[in-house]
Amino acid sequence: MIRFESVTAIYPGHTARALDDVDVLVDEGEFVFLVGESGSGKSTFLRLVLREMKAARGKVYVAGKDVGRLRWGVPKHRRRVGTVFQDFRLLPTKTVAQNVAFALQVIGKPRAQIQQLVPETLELVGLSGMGQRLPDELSGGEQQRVAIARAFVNRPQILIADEPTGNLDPHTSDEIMGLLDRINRTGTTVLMATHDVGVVDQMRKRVVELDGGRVVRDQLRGVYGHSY
Amino acid sequence: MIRFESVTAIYPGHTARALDDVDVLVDEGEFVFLVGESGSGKSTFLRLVLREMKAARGKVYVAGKDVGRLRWGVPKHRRRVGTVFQDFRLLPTKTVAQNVAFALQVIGKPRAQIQQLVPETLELVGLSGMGQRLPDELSGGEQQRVAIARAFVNRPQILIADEPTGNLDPHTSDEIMGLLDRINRTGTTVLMATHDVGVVDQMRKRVVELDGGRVVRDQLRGVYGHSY
Amino acid sequence: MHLRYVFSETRTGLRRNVSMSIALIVTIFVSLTLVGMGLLLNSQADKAERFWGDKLQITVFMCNANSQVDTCEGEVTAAQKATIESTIAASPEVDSFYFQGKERAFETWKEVYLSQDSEQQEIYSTVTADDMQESYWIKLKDPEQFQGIKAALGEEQGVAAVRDLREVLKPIYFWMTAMKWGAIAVAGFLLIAAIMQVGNTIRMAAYARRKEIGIMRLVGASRLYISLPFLIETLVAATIGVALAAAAMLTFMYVVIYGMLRPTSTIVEWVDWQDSFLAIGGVAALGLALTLLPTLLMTRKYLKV
Amino acid sequence: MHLRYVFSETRTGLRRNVSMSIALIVTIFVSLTLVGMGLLLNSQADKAERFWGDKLQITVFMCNANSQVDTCEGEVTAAQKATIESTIAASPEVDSFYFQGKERAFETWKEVYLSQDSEQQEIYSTVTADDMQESYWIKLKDPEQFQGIKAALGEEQGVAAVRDLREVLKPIYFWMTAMKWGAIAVAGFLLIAAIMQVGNTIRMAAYARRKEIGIMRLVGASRLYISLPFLIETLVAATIGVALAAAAMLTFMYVVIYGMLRPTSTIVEWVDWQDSFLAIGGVAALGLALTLLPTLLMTRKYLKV
Ligand SMILES: Nc1ncnc2c1ncn2[C@@H]1O[C@H](COP(=O)(O)OP(=O)(O)OP(=O)(O)O)[C@@H](O)[C@H]1O
Ligand SMILES: Nc1ncnc2c1ncn2[C@@H]1O[C@H](COP(=O)(O)OP(=O)(O)OP(=O)(O)O)[C@@H](O)[C@H]1O
Ligand SMILES: [Mg+2]
Ligand SMILES: [Mg+2]
Repeated sequence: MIRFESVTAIYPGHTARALDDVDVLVDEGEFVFLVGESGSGKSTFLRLVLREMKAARGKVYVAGKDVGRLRWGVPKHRRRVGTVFQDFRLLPTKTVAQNVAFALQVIGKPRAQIQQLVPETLELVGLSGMGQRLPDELSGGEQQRVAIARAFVNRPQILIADEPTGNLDPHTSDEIMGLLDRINRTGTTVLMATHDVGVVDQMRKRVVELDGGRVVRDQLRGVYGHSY
Repeated sequence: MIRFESVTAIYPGHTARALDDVDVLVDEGEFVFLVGESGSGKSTFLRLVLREMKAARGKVYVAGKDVGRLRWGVPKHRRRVGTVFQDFRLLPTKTVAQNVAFALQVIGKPRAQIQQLVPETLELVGLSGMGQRLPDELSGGEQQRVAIARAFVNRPQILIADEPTGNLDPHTSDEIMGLLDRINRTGTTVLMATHDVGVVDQMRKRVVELDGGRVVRDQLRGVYGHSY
Repeated sequence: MHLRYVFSETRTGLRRNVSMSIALIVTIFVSLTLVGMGLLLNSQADKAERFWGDKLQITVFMCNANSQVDTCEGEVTAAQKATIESTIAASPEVDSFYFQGKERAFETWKEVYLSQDSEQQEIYSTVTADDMQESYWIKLKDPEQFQGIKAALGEEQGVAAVRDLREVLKPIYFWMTAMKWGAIAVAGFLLIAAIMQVGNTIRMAAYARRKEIGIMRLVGASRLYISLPFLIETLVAATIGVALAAAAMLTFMYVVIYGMLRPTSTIVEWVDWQDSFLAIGGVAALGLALTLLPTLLMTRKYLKV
Repeated sequence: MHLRYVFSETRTGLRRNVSMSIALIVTIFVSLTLVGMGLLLNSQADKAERFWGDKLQITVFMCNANSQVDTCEGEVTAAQKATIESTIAASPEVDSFYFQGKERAFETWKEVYLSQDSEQQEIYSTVTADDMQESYWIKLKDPEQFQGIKAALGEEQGVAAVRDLREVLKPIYFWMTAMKWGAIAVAGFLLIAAIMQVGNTIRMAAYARRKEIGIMRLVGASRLYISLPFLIETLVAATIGVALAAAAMLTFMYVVIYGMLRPTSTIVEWVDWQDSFLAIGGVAALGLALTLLPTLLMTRKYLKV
């Protein structure tokens, strides 16, 4: 599903390598944690998958496509990848249902399909009945559920999450992880960057650890790190 | 040093109470954790101290002054309070030393004093020799040190930190907490909002827990919560 | 595509940036109006040139009893007239010519100098047909080739003066040209300002909508879909600006040209509705081009996918 | 206060928003130039009024041999003139008056109609002093009170015409006033655009510097310190705009008024350097006021402490 072939990433105007000769293969339906210190390259890894940036060297394949070669196909590629961030990124003037529907409208889905998918997805993430609320009437955990619903409403093959529990307290984090797990069980590949020890240790999923842009550990059913 | 007298806070255009009849007294030199779920009102509490917003009811005293009454005195009040955020908020085009010096320049400190205070403070936070680097040449932990240096360079009486370890991995978080502890030992009152269980449990400082805008626990040498 | 969304976004965009939009519309409006006035003045100059150019370009005035130039000794004689006429007929520069008697000259004089004001008629009531001069009106083959005939006739006995109409009209052309270029220069400055404002409007709109745009990019909205509201926003501004400019020009045509100049002053052919429509067309094309081009450039710059 | 910081911030601000600044400067420049031209036209109209108003306002033309109006029967007689003069002297509306003979009238006629073009001199060389009319030039106590004397003289025998100079000058005043208000209307539109652009410039600058501003507020920089770069930024733009407008007006004065109009045309008093300095002063005051006010408003709005 995702294949990195000796990928090196450098931010424009910089010389340091944000990723340095990374080889990773993620199969369809896997649940992978990306861990590592701040600045180790986790977000960069996800940006490459999303084609927000291009690899300086090496190739990134997503769903069989060399994303570095995409140009006009970038939007279409992104429709296959759902994304969730630490800061939710909801539109504060739209209701929960409108926020989720927005993701379908702007890619031109017909109205009928939107009216079916949105409530369905809100129920899946445990927000049925909250469709008419505004984001700031929700708790952080509920807001993150909306963000997940928006990422998942188009049924992407891959779900990317960059520290989705970074702003949440431990209890809420657990609930969100349960939700991501459920989404993973539908067959969606989940790739999550985090440095939340509790979350990683509890889930016991595959762990890829980065350090200074290099993969230093790739462990099935891993924990956060040795020292903790 | 900080006194909340039955403080209620409501965001403009909203009816829900972000803080609801809160009474808290923080003495000079104390180290206080504000904990609680997302949306419980931690950031609102800090905003009131910083006079970023006004209490709807009740009074907030900081260093003996009723901050709700301040108008033209707001800038002067803020010079007594240093602030650190989760996202560092450094100026990317300025070097580390310039970022710290900026905080002194804009309040009109004389050049000589700046040239003395900046290196002194950088050494205090453990960044001596890194003054000429740009923020994105630093790790997250180092960036947070810069932010702390900026907050502390004017030797404020109070240091406010809103989830300062939220973007940091556990090891780096520990280092930052050590630094805040050291600053606290110089006599500076430290008020820190967090939901980082590890940090709170390890420090064993006073813990004020908020829930739905109310104080539900105020414990000396406390831990994060009962359930964890 | 959800056009409803696009239009509602455009509407919110225009409303949100209302001060920006008004500034943009006003600048487009004023600059285009000035360009349009420049075009009208251009048409007017062409028309005047054609009007006077269709008339005869050189007029040879005969001496009358009062003439006091060297070549005159009282009223021109029949023999002198015959010589003059043969000189004109023999010149290779002359295309055609005709003779104008004193009565006709007096008619023209009255038309030009007396038509406007009834009081002036009384003032000049002292002038009679006999004070007028007989004249030959000559049409040249090439209006620029007048030196030979002018020189030849100037020395002829019985010729009081040779008038080249172009000389007389020079100051009029000068002022028309000056005003035209003045209007176009001012318009040029404002057009630069307008182009930059288009860029700024888009930058500001992109900033105001940065959250939406970020999410659109994230979920895979197409480039066109993201930039369409911006395009339409500036297009609407440009259209309003063009419409205002057109209205201003038509008002000018109706009030000044048709209401005041055409009825009273007939010594020149004035611009008509057709000229103004042409000018408006040019202005519309310019307005749209000058807003669409920076819009396309700016959306590429600020809305990278 | 670290003025170095303030100035370097201003400079970066102007450079960062270069397109915004240029648009703003151009709009200020053009609108102020138009306002300045309106003020100059106003001075010109005042001057003309004073020039012609200082002259005598009513002219009574006597009959000459060619006069064909009812009240004339050949050249005016001495008795008629005496009656006319006593009518004038008796009128309560008249301040003073004098008599003008035929020779003096001919001088004036030549000055007005013949000065421009040597060829025209030849054309009108048929006119002699004897074709002129004798006249009384009357200065009124109140220029508006002319009905009584005009009516009284109009029926007097030997009077060919009574000319009220105000009537003759009406179209000239009309065009001057029209151009003045046209310039001021266009300038008004552009000034609105300029004010809005000032607001937008500040909004954009506040956005571009939002991180700095956030930190400044956080560490307790004073309101003044935070808004000073914005103030100076628009002040610099306004100053450049005013300077350009002043340069444009002075160029106009030098090239058009002093270079072309003053030397050639002496039938009216033209605006002088002093008038242009006054206009420039007004324009400068307007320009500064119209940028400072929105700046103060906008910094209050976008830079809340
Ligand atoms: N926009 C950027 N411009 C320049 N350099 C960047 C940028 N973003 C990240 N970097 C650099 O790239 C490297 C990897 O950063 P990245 O954001 O991928 O780390 P991360 O593992 O996500 O860290 P964190 O846990 O703090 O989010 C770091 O050295 C960082 O300084
Ligand atoms: N800018 C805002 N406008 C309106 N409501 C707000 C705003 N910021 C916070 N709130 C509301 O005020 C309440 C308290 O929010 P606050 O940010 O203080 O919580 P918090 O404890 O800091 O949460 P978190 O851990 O997510 O940062 C919440 O209900 C929130 O929805
Ligand atoms: Mg990251
Ligand atoms: Mg908070």
